[in-house]
Amino acid sequence: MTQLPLLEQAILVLAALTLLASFSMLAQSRLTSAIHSFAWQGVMVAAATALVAAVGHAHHLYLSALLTFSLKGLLIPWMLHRLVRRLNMEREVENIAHPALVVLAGALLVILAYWIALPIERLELASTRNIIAISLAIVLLGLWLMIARRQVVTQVLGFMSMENGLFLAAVASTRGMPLVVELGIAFDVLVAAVLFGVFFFHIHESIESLDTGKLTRLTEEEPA
Amino acid sequence: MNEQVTGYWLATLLQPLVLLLAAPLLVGWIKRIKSRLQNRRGPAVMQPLRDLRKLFAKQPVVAKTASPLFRAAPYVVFASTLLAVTSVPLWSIWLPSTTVADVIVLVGLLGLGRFFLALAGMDVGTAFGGMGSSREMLVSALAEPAMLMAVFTLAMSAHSTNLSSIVAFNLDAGVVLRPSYLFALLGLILVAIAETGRIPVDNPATHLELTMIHEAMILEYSGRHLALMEWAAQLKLALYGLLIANLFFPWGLAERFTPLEGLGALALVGGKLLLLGALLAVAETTLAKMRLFRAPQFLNLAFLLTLLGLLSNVILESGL
Amino acid sequence: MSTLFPALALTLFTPLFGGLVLGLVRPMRLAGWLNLAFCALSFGASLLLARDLLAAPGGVYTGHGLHIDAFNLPLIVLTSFVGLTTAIFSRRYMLEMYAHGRVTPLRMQVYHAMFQGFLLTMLVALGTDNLGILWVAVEGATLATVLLVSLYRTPESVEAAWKYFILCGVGIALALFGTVLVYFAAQQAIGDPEQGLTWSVLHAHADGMSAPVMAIAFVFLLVGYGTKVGLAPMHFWLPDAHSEGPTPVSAMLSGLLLNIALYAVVRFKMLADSALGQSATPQLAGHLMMGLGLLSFLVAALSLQRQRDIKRMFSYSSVEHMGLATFAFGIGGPLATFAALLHLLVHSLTKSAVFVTVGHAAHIAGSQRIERIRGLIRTQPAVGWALLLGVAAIAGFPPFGIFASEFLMLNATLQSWPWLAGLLLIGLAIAFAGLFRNLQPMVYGSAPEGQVAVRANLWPVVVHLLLVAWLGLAIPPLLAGWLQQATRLIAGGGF
Amino acid sequence: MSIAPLTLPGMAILASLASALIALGSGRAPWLMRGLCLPLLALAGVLAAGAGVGVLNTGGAALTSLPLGLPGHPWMIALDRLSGLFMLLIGLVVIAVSVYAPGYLREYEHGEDSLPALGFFSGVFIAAMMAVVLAADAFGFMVCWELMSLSSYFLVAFQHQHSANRRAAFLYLLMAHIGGLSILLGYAVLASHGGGLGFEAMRDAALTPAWATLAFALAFLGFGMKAGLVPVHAWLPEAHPVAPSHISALMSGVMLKVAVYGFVRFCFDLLGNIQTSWGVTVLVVGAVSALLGVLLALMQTDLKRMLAYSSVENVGIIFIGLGLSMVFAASGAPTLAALALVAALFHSLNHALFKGLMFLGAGSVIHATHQRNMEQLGGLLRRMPWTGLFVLFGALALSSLPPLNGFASEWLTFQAALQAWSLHNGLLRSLIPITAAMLALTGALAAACFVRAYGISFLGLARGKSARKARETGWGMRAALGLLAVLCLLLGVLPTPVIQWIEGIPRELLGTGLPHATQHGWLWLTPVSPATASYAPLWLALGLALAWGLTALLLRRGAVRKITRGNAWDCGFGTRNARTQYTATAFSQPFGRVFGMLFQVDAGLREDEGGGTPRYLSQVSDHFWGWLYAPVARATLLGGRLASHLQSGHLRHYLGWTLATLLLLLWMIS
Repeated sequence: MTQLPLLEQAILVLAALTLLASFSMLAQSRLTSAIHSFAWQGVMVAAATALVAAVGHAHHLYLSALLTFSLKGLLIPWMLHRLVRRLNMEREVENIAHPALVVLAGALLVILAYWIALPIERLELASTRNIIAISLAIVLLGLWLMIARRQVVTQVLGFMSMENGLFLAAVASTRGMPLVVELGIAFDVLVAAVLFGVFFFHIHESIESLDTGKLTRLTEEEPA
Repeated sequence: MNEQVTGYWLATLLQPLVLLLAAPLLVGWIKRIKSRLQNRRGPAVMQPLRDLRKLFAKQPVVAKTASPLFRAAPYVVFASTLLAVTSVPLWSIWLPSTTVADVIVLVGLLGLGRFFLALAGMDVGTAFGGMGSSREMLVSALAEPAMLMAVFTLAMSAHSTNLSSIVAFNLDAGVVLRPSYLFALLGLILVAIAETGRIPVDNPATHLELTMIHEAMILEYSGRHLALMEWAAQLKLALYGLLIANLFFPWGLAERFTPLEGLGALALVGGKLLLLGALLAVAETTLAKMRLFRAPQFLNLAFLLTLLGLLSNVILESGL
Repeated sequence: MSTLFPALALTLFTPLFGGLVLGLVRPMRLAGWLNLAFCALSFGASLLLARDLLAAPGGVYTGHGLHIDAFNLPLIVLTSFVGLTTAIFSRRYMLEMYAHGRVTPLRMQVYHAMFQGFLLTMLVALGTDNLGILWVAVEGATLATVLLVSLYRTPESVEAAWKYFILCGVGIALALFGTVLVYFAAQQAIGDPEQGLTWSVLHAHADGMSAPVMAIAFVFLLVGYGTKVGLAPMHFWLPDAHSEGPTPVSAMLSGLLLNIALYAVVRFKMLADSALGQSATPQLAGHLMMGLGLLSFLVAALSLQRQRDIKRMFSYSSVEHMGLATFAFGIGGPLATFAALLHLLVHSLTKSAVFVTVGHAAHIAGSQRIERIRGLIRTQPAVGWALLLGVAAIAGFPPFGIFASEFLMLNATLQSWPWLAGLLLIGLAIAFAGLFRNLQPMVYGSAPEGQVAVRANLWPVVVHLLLVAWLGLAIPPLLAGWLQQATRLIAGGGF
Repeated sequence: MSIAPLTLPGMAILASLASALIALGSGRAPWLMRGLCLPLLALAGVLAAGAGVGVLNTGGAALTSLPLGLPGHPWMIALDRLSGLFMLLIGLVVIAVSVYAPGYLREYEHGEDSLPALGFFSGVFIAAMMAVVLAADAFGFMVCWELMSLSSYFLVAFQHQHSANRRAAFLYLLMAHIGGLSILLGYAVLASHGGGLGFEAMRDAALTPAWATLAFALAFLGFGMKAGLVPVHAWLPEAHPVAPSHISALMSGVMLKVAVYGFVRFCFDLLGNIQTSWGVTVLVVGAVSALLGVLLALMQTDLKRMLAYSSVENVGIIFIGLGLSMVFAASGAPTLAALALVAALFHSLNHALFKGLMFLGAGSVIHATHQRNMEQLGGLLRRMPWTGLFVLFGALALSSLPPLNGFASEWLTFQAALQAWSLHNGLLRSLIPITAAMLALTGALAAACFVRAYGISFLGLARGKSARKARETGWGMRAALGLLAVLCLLLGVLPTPVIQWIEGIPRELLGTGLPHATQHGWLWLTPVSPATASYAPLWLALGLALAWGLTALLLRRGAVRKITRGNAWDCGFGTRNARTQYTATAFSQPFGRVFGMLFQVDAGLREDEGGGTPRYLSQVSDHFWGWLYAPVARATLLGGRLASHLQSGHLRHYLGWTLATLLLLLWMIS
């Protein structure tokens, strides 16, 4: 039983790497590389899940690890890639207004997440629990990514990375949800991904781009 | 059924008849004094009575476009004024009629007469008539509250709106100097001048469109209708005289009505009225008619005075 | 246990089956009728369920991962009922839309399938005992309706659907985080991780769950599900989605989906309340709900003033009423809770009726823009009067039920938070002004040239309004009994 | 008779509801309206009046609960003297209206306005008013109250093709809604302290003075809004004129009184132990309303608008009475409080009668001339003698002249005010006379106002073509006017029996009636004591008749009885035609000059549309639009603009809001 702490540390490291991936998504201005870092995030979450499964001998977690890997690590990135290529936007570079500020705000969010999670930390529970803070940070970063970026693709990435954060939290803090729930969630994510795919085309054909900044038909501010 | 009560009823029934005669004479007397003051001989005191007789004998002419109301109005005006004068103690304090109509009703009766007078003015559809009615209603709208305030002052100190009780109260109180009464008296005098269409608010002597108010309304009347209107106006003058004389200076009114006391009281009241009339005549000769839109200020003064009277009554004299 | 479970199963599985079938049926007339039939079946089953549940001991049924009590039973019946009436309306309406070339046969297929799918997810969300499944169902409802909202494929509808999708997706994600935290907190309270999301179990042991975790969890859940309820300032998707989707969908969104989300919030509030019972802030959940509810109420009331699109306007009124209901649930206490429950019922009946009428009105005028809709009473008195009365009902005039619930709410508010009552008064007045200012020119006045009446089926409207009027004058004892029981369940005391 | 006391009123309500339902069918069969609905309404009126008279005679409250309402809070209805008086009031006017309506509605039968809507909402309106008066629990009261507002709103918006009517209707319903809500909150205060929505429970609610004052304020705002007190009166002159005239009669004559009923019920019955400050507030507001109302009425040229403003005036007079009563009650003079209350209630009844009469009369004028503008009328007395005669009675009563009923109630109010000397508080002693002065001024101005209205529209020469061709209305309409006119005269000449009925109400509410009011028999009215004041209107009327008759008789005997008809003399000016007459505007111009500071007059030469000859027109608007209403509206719209800025259309902003909310809440809880 000496390798347990080691494993747990490994989980922590993976969690940290997941967080890092979120940051890299935040900082990446090129779509394709952002998608890559998202793929990496998915892989790491899957790995973390597998580790937790190993630590807790929770066998259904292996299944969900597999699901995560195939969905978040392979399927969705591949779909996004394909879409980007179809809409030939590989070279698309989204110029962020103040990249430094965006990342800085992200860092603040992380601190905030830790601060919020403090009361949970104080529960004096096993070390894996403080992964909650990290995953919360990932969730917030995902949301922040959607706010900071205007590209539809990046928004999808943000959305999915939020899912990653949630998943990490679920797995690491509670040894995973009941299987039904896991499956349900996975199913929803899949459908969501498909829908995203559908919408890319609709949006693209309605505004000739994937810039959400142009999606402002429905407003109540009368044109000045 | 003692003779006391019969006396009261006698007084009540005789009073209007006496006043019907007295009112024209009072007007004649005022005219007389005025012309004297203006170094004219002037008409005889009896002249107004003669005029009335002549008018009654004349055949009335009514405009083609007049409605039935035009012919009914003189009777209503006359009747209401007559009723009004009946409910003011002339010579006896206790009148059954004062229990029928107290001071508020009195004002109401005058209002009724005025209402029909003004309507009659508008009936034929002449510009003069409408003008007169409009002005009359304006003047009265400002005068009536002032008058009510004045009598309320008396009513509040007598704790009654019954004219007999008020007179009795003042008689019992004897000579008390009340600021409220002073204000009320002044106010009432101003109101009386305005309401009876005397200078400086109106000028009974002219038919000039710029000046006339009362005359403008009865312009279309002739014959007996005109006579009734004139007579009502004279009664009204007498009525105000009576109010001033008998409410504020009630001395000499008969406590218990016997023919002798009655005649004595009548003499005294007559004296007061003649005096008042003389004063009015003096005032009218010295003052000048004022523009219509100064009349409101004149009446606001009256309203203010009476209101002061009322306030000083409730504030200063609540003890008395 | 009589036929209880079969009835329940029938209620839930009819839409599932129906969705699968309708996904395959191509001829749209048939599809319309089938849709109607499935809804009728589901509704009948729900009535059966109601009957049996009353017979069942304690009026509660738990099992097969489902949990039916007095709280969600009325909502289940309501959902299937409104589903039915909406289907009746949608059958002809969608054919008309097809005739106007706004939808292709394929999309009609999608529409009918998703119609059933939408109902399914809502019924599951109501019926399930598992908070995770609840989440899955609500997310599923979002996905189903996203397709429905973008049905017309106009740029506006796509944009609306996208915003709806993203906002609600994010919200739901936050809700999931909250759910995870609840699960996390539950694991200390109850050993068995399998039961960690079972509401009935959690409710039994809620007082053992750690207060701080539950507090944080509730915030996430409130923001998450609150987005779906349409609480300000997360309500922005709502007017877009309502105005761009097909009218039957708007009717069901406003009438049902918002209820479901609020239902979820209240379920979690019940947990949070008993978990926070001993903590420093026992009323925390309630106060948060009151705050957000009041905010959305006022924001919506103000937003009603300057609307140019009729469906947007009524979606704001939905926000307003949901805000009121949330506020009332937040106050807690029997009176307020009873009022809130009643409000949920009458609002969804009234609002769906209004949207059905609005559909006809917009059809008559050939536009949703308010300044294009004129003189309805002259053109088609039935529609005009229906709209007029429906809006009167929404604005809270008797004899319609919303008056009753608002009456109780104001009483409850004045009892516990007197100074907020004034705020409610102002808000209600402003909301009323907004509604009627825009309504009057639409129904009154002379009709524009060449405006003609359309084939309208107003029976759903009539039925709904009559029901609402009935509820407003006298709540039938049966329903009153349910609501009382639900009130006792939520507020721990009878009204 | 052995029927339960609540049977009659219940049947009355059912009858009017039935008429409402039947009216729905009158679209296809217009005869239903004349043949069935209106007779049913008349029946309802008779039943209501009967119920009222019954309970006023016998007294005693009957209470039952209906199978309606909220769980655990059934609807209660009760009939005591207060309700009885108002049932009587409603009944009388409803009878007159339903006799009047058949003739009046004839021209609607073929118009494009829907007769069913009119009939349906009239029935609901009347039923709701009766139900409000009967309701004995907050929920039932509020339901009926709001139903009353809603149904009357539909009646105001009945001829909705004119945008002015729509605007009026909107303003009306908005203010009615606000008022209703604040009444609701007032009840909520009582309910939360009394434990229960029933009036029984509310009566013994123990409130702290602060709560009681809050409840009073809410109720005063709400009921005052409905009654049309200044400054929340703005809806009244807009809404009342635009409804069909018989509905205007109901709204002005009856609905305002229902508001008065609500106020009395709330403050005197439910709230109890009245505070002086309330009384003073009511007194001042009432006085201001009376004065401003009559002045604005004096400035109007639209017949019905003028009447609507005069309703503001009379409601003001009623509330002066109520205020006096509250002041006296608060300073421990129950008898005087009873006197003032009786005066107020009596005036409510009277106003219902003569305002109903006047609005119906205006309706007849409009029916005959299709003209509401006085400047186009004139000389109608000769063309419509009966209508003219009856309306003259109404005008006399409204100008509170003896011997009509308006004078009687105002006389009582004066009597109450004149007892101010008995108060100990010097401030009140001086305040009350001032209000009395304002009341006097109001009365005089009212006389001016109605001289103008009657003189311009019924006397003189016809100013417009339509007025020249006017013809007398049918018997039904005349009969309705006659009925009300006779009632006005009757109540004016024999007020004593009615006073005897009414004085039972203060005995129920304040615990003391008017012991001396009628001790001198049915002839003499001696409110406080015979020594203080007495009034024998019958004698007065007889005296007037006698004086008139005698004079006429004597003159008949006189030399010339024949009257020759000739041209008007007019100081010898020859050219006299309709255009040279004094106009309504000219008549009121000096008043506008004297009282100009109380409202805005913008007068001047205007090109009338079509660019014809310029005319001198003057519009009058009261200050409160600028002071109160416009700012509120502006603020609301500003708020709306701000709210619409939220909906910017940028998805990122929306997400930003979500994140911000989340973080804010998280920060708040930790």
